[in-house]
Amino acid sequence: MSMDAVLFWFLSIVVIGAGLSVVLMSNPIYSALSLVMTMVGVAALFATLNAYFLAGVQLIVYTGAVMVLFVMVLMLFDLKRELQAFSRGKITGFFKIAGVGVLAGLLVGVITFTTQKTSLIAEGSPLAADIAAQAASGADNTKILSENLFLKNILGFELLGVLLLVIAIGVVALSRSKGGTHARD
Amino acid sequence: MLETSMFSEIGLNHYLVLSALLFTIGMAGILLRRNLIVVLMSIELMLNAVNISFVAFSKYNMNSEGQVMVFFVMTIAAAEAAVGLAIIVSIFKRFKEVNIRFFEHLKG
Amino acid sequence: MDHQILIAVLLLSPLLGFLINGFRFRSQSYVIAGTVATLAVTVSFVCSILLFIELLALPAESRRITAHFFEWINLGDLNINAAFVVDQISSIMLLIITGVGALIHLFSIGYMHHDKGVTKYFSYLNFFVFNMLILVLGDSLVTMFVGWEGVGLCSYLLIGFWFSDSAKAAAGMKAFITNRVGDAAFLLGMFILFMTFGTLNFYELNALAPTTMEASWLGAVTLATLMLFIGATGKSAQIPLYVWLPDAMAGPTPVSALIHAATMVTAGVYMIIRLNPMFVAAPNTMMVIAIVGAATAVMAATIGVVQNDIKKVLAYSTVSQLGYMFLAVGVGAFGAGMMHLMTHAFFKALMFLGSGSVIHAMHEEQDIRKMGGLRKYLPVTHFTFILGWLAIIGFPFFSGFFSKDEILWQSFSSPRGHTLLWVAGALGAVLTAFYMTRLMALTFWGKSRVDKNIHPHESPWTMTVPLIILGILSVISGFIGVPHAIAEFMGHIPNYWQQWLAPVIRPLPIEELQSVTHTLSEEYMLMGISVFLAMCSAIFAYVVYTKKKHIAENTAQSLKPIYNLLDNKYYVDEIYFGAIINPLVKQSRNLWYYIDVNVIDRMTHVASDVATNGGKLVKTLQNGNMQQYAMYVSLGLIIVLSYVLMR
Amino acid sequence: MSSMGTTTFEIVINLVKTVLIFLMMVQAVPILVWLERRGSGFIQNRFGPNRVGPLGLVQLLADAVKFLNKEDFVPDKGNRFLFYAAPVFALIPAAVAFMAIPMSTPLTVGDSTFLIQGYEVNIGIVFILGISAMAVYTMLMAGWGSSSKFSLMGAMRAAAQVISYELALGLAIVGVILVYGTFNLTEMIVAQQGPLRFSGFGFDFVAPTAFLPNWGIFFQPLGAILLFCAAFAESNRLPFDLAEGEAELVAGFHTEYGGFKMLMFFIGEYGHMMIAAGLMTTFYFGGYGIPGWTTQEVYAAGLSMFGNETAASVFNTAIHFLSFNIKFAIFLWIFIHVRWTLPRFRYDQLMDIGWKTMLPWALFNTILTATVIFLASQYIIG
Repeated sequence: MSMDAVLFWFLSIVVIGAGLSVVLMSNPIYSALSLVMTMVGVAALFATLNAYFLAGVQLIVYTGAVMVLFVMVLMLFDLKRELQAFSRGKITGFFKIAGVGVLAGLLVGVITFTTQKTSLIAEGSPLAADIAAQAASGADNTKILSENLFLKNILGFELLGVLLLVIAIGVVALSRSKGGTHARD
Repeated sequence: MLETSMFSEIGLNHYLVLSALLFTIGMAGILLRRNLIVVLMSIELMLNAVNISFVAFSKYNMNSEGQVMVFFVMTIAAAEAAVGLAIIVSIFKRFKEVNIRFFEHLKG
Repeated sequence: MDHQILIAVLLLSPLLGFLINGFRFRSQSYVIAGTVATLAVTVSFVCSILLFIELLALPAESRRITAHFFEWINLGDLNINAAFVVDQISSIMLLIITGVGALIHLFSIGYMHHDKGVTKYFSYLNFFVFNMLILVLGDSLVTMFVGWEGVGLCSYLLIGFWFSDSAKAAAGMKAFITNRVGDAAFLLGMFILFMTFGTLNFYELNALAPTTMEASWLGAVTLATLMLFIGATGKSAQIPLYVWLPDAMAGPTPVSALIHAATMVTAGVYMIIRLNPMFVAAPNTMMVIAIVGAATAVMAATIGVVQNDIKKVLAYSTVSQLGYMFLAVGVGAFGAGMMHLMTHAFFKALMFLGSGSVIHAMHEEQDIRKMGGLRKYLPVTHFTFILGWLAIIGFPFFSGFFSKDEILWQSFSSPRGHTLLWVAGALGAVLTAFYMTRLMALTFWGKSRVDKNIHPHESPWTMTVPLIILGILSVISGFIGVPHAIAEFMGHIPNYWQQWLAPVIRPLPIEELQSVTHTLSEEYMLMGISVFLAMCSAIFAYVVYTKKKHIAENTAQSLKPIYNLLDNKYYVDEIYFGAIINPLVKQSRNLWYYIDVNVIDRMTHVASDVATNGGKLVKTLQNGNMQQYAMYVSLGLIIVLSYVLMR
Repeated sequence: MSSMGTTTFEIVINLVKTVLIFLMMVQAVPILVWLERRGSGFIQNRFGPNRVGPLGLVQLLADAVKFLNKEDFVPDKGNRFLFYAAPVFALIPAAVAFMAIPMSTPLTVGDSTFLIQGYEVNIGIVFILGISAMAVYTMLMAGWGSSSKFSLMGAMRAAAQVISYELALGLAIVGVILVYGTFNLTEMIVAQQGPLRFSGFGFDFVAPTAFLPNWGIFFQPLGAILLFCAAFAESNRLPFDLAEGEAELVAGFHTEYGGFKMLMFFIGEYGHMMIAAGLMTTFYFGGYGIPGWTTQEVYAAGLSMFGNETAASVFNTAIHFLSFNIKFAIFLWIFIHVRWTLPRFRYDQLMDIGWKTMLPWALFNTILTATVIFLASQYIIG
């Protein structure tokens, strides 16, 4: 087993385990902390895929900002362990769990099945050699990413900026209103 | 019979399957949990799962579009979390609880 | 690069003025608004002069400055650039638009200072200048059409500037809708030209214009030029689409001067001169243009005789003078048409501004029956108005004399002219002399009939200075294009005008020119006749309306039917209403009732009922439980994935 | 992960090195605490600890023993797991981030090359930012786990403060990234070697004296000030120690902590201080570089002195390690000096400074830097 494989299996166990505990923990605080764990794991997975910059951004944006927000809100609400963490209804519950199971099976099946039939890149093509070379070198592709982002997808990037501005204003407006349209006091 | 190469050689499929499993875990969270914040967190989980597959495709197709997409997804996820949490805070102010059943007031 | 910047400044300076005033449109400071707007147009005027000087420096054949800014439309064969051209024709228009425009902006400062929407007014005015410049400078029909529509919009906005008065708002709408009819034809003409020649660029079109004359009425060139001409009748107020222009006098008087006398209404003439090789190739169209022009000239003049509103008289006079221009281009005298365009811009702008000064002095009174004897109250206005009057009635050696005489002579002598056209033109000149003298007599001369409560006063310098400048121009501007008959005994003054325009005007075919011969003596004779008749008519009008008013009243009484016909403007509006608009409205109403209500609405109602009932059915699915929604989504995903796997 | 080496020798050395750097960071804390106490005594015209050992140096050892022997206290209603986990997690981000800072030139022994840093990360800055962003969780975990109003309030304040100032910090760093065109800390340090040199707009100005180094502070003065201020807030030190208010209030998120767990929080906090000092050194003051001599020149001098490549490399590394540590110590001293000089901000003032003063200035700095760099590369004057 190569180093990469060890790393992958370790990280996938961490990620899946943490992901499961997000869903299964009855205390939301633990869920949130597990989600942080998942995200750190995903960042590490990005690093194994040579996306170092994205790994850093994942750390800064998700664990550094988004999840802090979640944790702070949870702590402000002072929620304790929930007595009824999962939704009621035995039949629907069964269907939901069954549905999710089937979905997981189908997804895995489709992935393994279809990509076995048609490989994404033809074996022995120059591109495949390139990929092998790049994967071996572990070269940093931040520069390529930035060129793509700022030249090809500049419009999307700018629009995201606008979106963030709108969101910032909207969130301030939302959280300042006392209970919105349902205000009692 | 299991081939050992499945464990020792990591390819695109491994990442995709991992992504799919994480995605379904997030899906289960949305379907089953009653706490709104946990539901929101499950959505983040699903977005992360999708991000994994984007980056994996990006690596194995030698195409940086996937990473750009991840960048966009992250931004939108941050925005979505902000708005979602603001709504949840509003709901908490009103009901002193963040149960998903309070959204049933929005039925048609 | 140099030219490009110059042309960019020329174009953008009014736009900047529009934006500045447009963003602070609530302001009531007429000084700031007026200064900004006037400065903007003055900058453009300076640029125009610089460009004109640069053109002068170029050799006569290549006098053309092009500024290509960017590619605007590129669809298959259609390639339209945002490119602007200054050449012999457009440079003259530039000078007129920006020069007269600047003067009128200056005048407006004094005229509009009491108005609450003064900033808005100036922003519209600047926007108009910007659009007019695009119209004039555009290097293709499409670019021109942008300006064409833009000036139409500004015209609408400014006619209905005092929109709280519903009659004035209606006048604006009338102008807009009438122009729409012409614009539709203009577009059709554009399409035909593009189908035939595959380009809409003026220079390419002119180069491609056939040199053989097209005899058929249904040839592509004839049809296209006819359509373009209909477009021109809309913008330039010719029969049958002239009805909007008299109503357009509802706008502020400087607007009438700028848009409805000096610049916008001449756009049709300008367009025809721009495309002159194309029109030359279609003799039938030329004939139509000449006849329509002559008929308009006479008809508008007859209506003008009986009008009592000072601005209405000038409006009909404008329609009549535009008729002269079309008469000129119709007989192939493009240079003469252009010349008259320019002189008319000067003296008609002068007279409109003068009338504005009068109206300002009379506190918004426009009825000339309630004026009279204003000479002593408004000396400057009176004096400058006299200059304009002399110019328009064609008093010898005033600007209008040269241009009008040239047109009359060409309408007689040109191979495409006719004696009847000359007769119509001369009749128009006589009538013009009559009603303009009547206007002068009733307004300035004779006994004062002014209301006791009104104390007329001379206008401020911002209003008189433009009057003086335009007065001077009305007197001298004719000398740049002295017809050769007059030049003969004035010491062989060269005809600068014809020399300037010669490279861009396509002469009539040589065989046509050789088919007619005229002598100089004929020209003298005709000139003498028309001038003599016009002077007689002027003197007659002077006598009638200052000394012997009973003659006018008696004549009106004895010729009651004709007087009523004229007073009601030949019932053209009524005919249009009866023959076109009312039936259209009635049929539309029928269509609405039978087709729309019973068929189309019913269809939509059925559709909406289906949607409503279906929605009620599906409503139960939307029970507000988010997790069930998510369940539906995952079910859908399962189905799709199963399909993928089974495939 | 190839940075861990290929041969057994390299792997062992690298592992030992990593542990050593971690220990160095942890061991610097007692010295810093001693320095802080002696320094404050010096500033306030008193002695400070001077009884145990020479100059009171052994005082800290005594303190450590005291901490270890304290009662292991857990609040009654607290969350046991989070309460214990928080101090442990406090150490991790600080240590991990600190290890990414290069402290000297690589050491070459035979065929093997050892970096004098925990590991080299290509996206150094982003990595450090990302890792130190995780420090917020320790505060939140501690505050929440204590199940005490004061702790929770302190944690919230601290977290809000850290998040707010992270923006200004990140934006200040963007200017640095623009100037050097890289994320890699080592490449930045290499770029700061040699005499001061401005090039662009068609000019190429080189400082007449080699002692005026090509340091980032000359290119990013505003960025340096902003980063330094934000670093104070990030490490919750005076004048930004609102969360703790240790001079007159209860001590923020670690109110309920005592003994060794408390000490671990302190180590984490000093770790942040060290990261800030290390980043300041690396970004703006040439890292381990010595003004006037490039690394090659020092190496050549070592070679002529010892005549042995390994010895020269060791000499080179040692000299530069010293250089780094001198700069590093100066910044740490500034941290300490500021703490005993400036009073504390009010909470609203703190937020105002973060959002309304530092963020706009950082944005301005970023835009200005980007504009100047673009213009300098596009246009030639004269």
